[in-house]
Amino acid sequence: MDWEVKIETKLKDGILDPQGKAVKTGLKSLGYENVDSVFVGKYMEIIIKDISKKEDASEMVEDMCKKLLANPVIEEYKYELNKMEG
Amino acid sequence: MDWEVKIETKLKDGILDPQGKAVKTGLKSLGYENVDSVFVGKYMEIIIKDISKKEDASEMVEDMCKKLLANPVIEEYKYELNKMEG
Amino acid sequence: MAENGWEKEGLTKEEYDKIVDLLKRKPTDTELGIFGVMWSEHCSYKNSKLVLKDLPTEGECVLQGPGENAGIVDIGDNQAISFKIESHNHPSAVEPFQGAATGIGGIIRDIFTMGARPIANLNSLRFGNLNNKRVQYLFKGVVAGISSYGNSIGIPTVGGEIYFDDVYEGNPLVNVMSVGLLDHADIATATARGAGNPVMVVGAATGRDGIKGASFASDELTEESDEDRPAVQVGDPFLEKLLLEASLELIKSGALIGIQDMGAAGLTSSSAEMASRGDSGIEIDIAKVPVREEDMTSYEIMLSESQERMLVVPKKGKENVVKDIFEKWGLHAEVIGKVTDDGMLRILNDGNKVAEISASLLADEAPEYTRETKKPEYLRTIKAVNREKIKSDNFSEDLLKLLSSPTIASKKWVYEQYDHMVMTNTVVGPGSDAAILRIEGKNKAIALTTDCNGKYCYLNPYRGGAIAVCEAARNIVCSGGRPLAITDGLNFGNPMDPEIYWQFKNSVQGIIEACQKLKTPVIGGNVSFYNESPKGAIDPTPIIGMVGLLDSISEQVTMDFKKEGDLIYLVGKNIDELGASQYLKLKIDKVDGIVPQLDLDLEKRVQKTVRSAVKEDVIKSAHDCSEGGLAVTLAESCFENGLGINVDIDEPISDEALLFGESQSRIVVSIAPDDLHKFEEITVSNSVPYMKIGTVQSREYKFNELINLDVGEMKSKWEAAIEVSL
Amino acid sequence: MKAGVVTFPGSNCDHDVYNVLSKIFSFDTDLIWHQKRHLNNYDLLVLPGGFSYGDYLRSGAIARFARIMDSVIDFALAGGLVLGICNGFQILLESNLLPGAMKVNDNLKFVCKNVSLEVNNNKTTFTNHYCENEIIEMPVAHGEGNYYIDKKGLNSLIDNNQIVLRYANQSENPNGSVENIAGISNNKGNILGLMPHPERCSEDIISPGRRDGYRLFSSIVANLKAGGEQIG
Ligand SMILES: Nc1ncnc2c1ncn2[C@@H]1O[C@H](COP(=O)(O)OP(=O)(O)O)[C@@H](O)[C@H]1O
Ligand SMILES: [Mg+2]
Repeated sequence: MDWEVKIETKLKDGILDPQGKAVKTGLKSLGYENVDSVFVGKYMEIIIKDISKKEDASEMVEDMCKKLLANPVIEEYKYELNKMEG
Repeated sequence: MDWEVKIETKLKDGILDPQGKAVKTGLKSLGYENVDSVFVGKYMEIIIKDISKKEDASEMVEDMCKKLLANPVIEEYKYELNKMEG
Repeated sequence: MAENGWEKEGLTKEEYDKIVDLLKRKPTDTELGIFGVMWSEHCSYKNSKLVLKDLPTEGECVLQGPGENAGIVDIGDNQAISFKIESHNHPSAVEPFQGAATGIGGIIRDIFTMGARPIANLNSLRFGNLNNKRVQYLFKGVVAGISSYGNSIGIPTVGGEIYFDDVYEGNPLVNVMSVGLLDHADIATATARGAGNPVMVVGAATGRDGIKGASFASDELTEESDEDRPAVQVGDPFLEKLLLEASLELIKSGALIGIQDMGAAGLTSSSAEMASRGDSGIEIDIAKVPVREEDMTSYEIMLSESQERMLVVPKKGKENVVKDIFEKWGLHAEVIGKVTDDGMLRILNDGNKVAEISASLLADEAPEYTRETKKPEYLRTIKAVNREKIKSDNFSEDLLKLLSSPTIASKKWVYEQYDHMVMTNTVVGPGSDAAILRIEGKNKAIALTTDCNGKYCYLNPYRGGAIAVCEAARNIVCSGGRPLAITDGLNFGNPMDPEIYWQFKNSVQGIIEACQKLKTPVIGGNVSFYNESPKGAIDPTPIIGMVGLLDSISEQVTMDFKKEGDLIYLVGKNIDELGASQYLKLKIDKVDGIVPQLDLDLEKRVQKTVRSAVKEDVIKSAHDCSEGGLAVTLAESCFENGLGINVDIDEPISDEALLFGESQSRIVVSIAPDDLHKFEEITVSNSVPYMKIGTVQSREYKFNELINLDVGEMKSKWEAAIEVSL
Repeated sequence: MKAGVVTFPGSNCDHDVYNVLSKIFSFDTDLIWHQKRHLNNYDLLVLPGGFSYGDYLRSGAIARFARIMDSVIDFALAGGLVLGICNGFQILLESNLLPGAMKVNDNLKFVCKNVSLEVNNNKTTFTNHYCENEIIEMPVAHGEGNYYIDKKGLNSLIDNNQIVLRYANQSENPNGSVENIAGISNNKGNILGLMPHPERCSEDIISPGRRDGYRLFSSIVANLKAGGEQIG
């Protein structure tokens, strides 16, 4: 079974997000006055092959996030795991 | 009405993704042999205030993506727009 | 107040009692938090002050000694150089990228608050064994963090040093030095004066990040340190660049009384220190401080270490000048209080008093401790190494191995990630003994270096400290400069441990002795204690950052051999010693034995000789002997131009010591054959030992009958070593 | 001769290029603040290197919308000489004044070193003091210099001789850019964007022996002095 994983990471609450701040300023200066806040993080798409059980795939993704994909000291992550169509 | 927008950008298909490549190598070297492909892009969360109609909010987001948030020459984007609670 | 509230703030019962005694009442929570950070080791130097008192801080060139954000030395033409070194070890151990990045941010603010434009950064790093995965992660992260912040802000990173040794595995060292240029007329100070003058906070809004980072830095790293989240901050180099430009513009405007960056202990220390320096008081209302997060308590606002903020005291009526300048750079400036004449630091929250403490009590009356000292046990057993164990039968192979050991290998992998050319003043960048920067519009230049061999300091703290100063000066001299002054970054373990304190005291003594001899005063520095991990303390690592002056840029010298046929001389003498050398690490995986001798008089004469020869324009290259000894020094001089050597030395010492011993006070120079007599005259008149050791030739590296190698092969091993180990 | 160097918040090579233009080539040079709306009469505009707006999001993306940029675009489209160095090149791409886009360097690392370049087109206003196919040396210093353009775009660049500078070979290519591209011009030839820093190698003292950047500026000067449109 193959799996498609979509992962989003962003800085934890309370940690300064300079990118978000700059993008917000950029959007405002373009005239988007209604923009209230912006956070910028990472988005990843990963395809994992040949794992039969969803739990196993899920555990693997957790693991990858903790070890490499997110920096647990300052970032939090979310992911979505979907079986891939044949 | 306030809106929460979640935007994902990534390089278009067929454009070599150096970050994705590096992350894939990293994951493999950590022993995740089942990883088949990795794409790395950006994830943004934006809060927009005081727009009453969803279509208007949506149009605004389209606009922001095209103009600033993604570079149409190399990137594609997707977004999700949700009304914010209370 | 909770029972034992002082413990939470890192204070002892005795300190708490002293506070009650001084205040003549119990402190409030906010007040106790304020005492906690102000009396932390990081801010108060309570364990080091009495030892540091003896450092020589005066000299002809000194315009500002220790006490301000950074020291200043005169370089003539009414110009001056401000510089200082700062550690960011613990934050970097937990989050290497951001820890190192914010370290750069902090030291740069120290420089521009003096009124100087930062023109160069250096970084001195220590990591564990590069084969270790976690070490690789730390190493890559720290380098990327320095690269990201330094490059973005547009200040060249022109030099530094990196050592790899097991003792730093759990507690890497990240010390960064920043150097700025200013006119005498623009010297600014961090002083609050004149009752009624406004107090303003400028730059970033205050968040909950980094609360109590100062106390974090004053603690040992434990297994739980990863949990110390609030102490980790994310830097914003873009914002800092704006802050830098705006601050320099403000200093030039004449509207300013004093300016201070908010580093450790944020608003608390900046306001208390500014007030205390000016014998004034400060009253601020924290409700007026722009915040990034909701519902922040007064405690949090006072103790936040959010980056990229400054405290500014302009003249009354000039508030708008400040606002306009910062506005132009897209920054906010807010009046949050005023200078008073009662000497108190008074904190209001929306008009209600939450703290009131005498500013000098906070800034100057912190306890001072003389800690117990004890000569370390391990020093009693140190003896000369057993020569039989380290005999070699293949010196060529030894040399190749030394050249590819990470500590000696080229640091190109690192410094190519640093923009070392921006500002277009870099005459000699990383890769030489000292970096050289021209002073724009003038004929003169400055030379910059950092140095310290922690193993020497472990095996002999006193001599190690002195050698660090001498090596720094030697590097300046090899680059054609005259040593001016130093800043010291003193990294040690837990000062409560008498053996550690002994190391500390003795290292400082060594620095003092060498500084006096070489006439290079100490104009500022930093103490970082508690550098320990579960495996134990780091080696004592007192890093010396030195600035030198070249009267004319034409006096610059680089370390690489220039031309086939040039003569190679050694100034100084080879001694039969191998103690503490990298060669031992190679052979027995342990750096042990007796630290190389140091004769300060000889050192001085060696440096004087090379300086005179530079002045007489007879030197074509100069490079001092350091880690790896003479064989490595000669190799390094070959690489840039792909030249070789034919060296023949007849010395009554062992081959191992001749090739790889790390005897001090030695400089290898090359000169044109025509200058032979002129050069020898200079050496003789300085009564310094010297010898002609060989000639420059093409490609082939030949040292006695001991080593015969192709320079190309040596160079590629040396250049690739770090990347290969990653 | 009047030159303008645009300063964005976060620009950090603005003074470097200002110094070269004003002190070495005697341009009457202005630093132009990004919030200005109108430009004076300039013979040359430079978008300098640095990290405008921190290069957050994408390098050059936010700077492209700075207030001054409308005037810069008008100036460029009217045939004015525009030179974009490093971050300036990225801004020109984001503004669509030049085709293509920039990605992060292949090895994800910032790189600062001298590289060898080949002058692929020496017939432009910016390069006619170099010889054809001459190998020159200039420093690079960037984290996002991995130039990308699709096949069609690339063919059109080649057909119109718009590839002005190339990294001399694959091993000199510090970022993985397509076809070793280091600098391109627009079709008309009045706009040049390049990743290397000519202002860092225009003086002997900081770039001994090789002042290969000098000739880029001297080409511009010669063309301006000759007057008229020297468009390659
Ligand atoms: N972290 C670093 N950042 C920048 N340059 C470095 C760094 N580490 C080493 N270098 C450079 O590499 C060269 C060799 O360093 P080192 O072996 O410590 O020199 P020395 O023994 O002469 O003091 C120096 O020019 C130094 O500036
Ligand atoms: Mg040296």
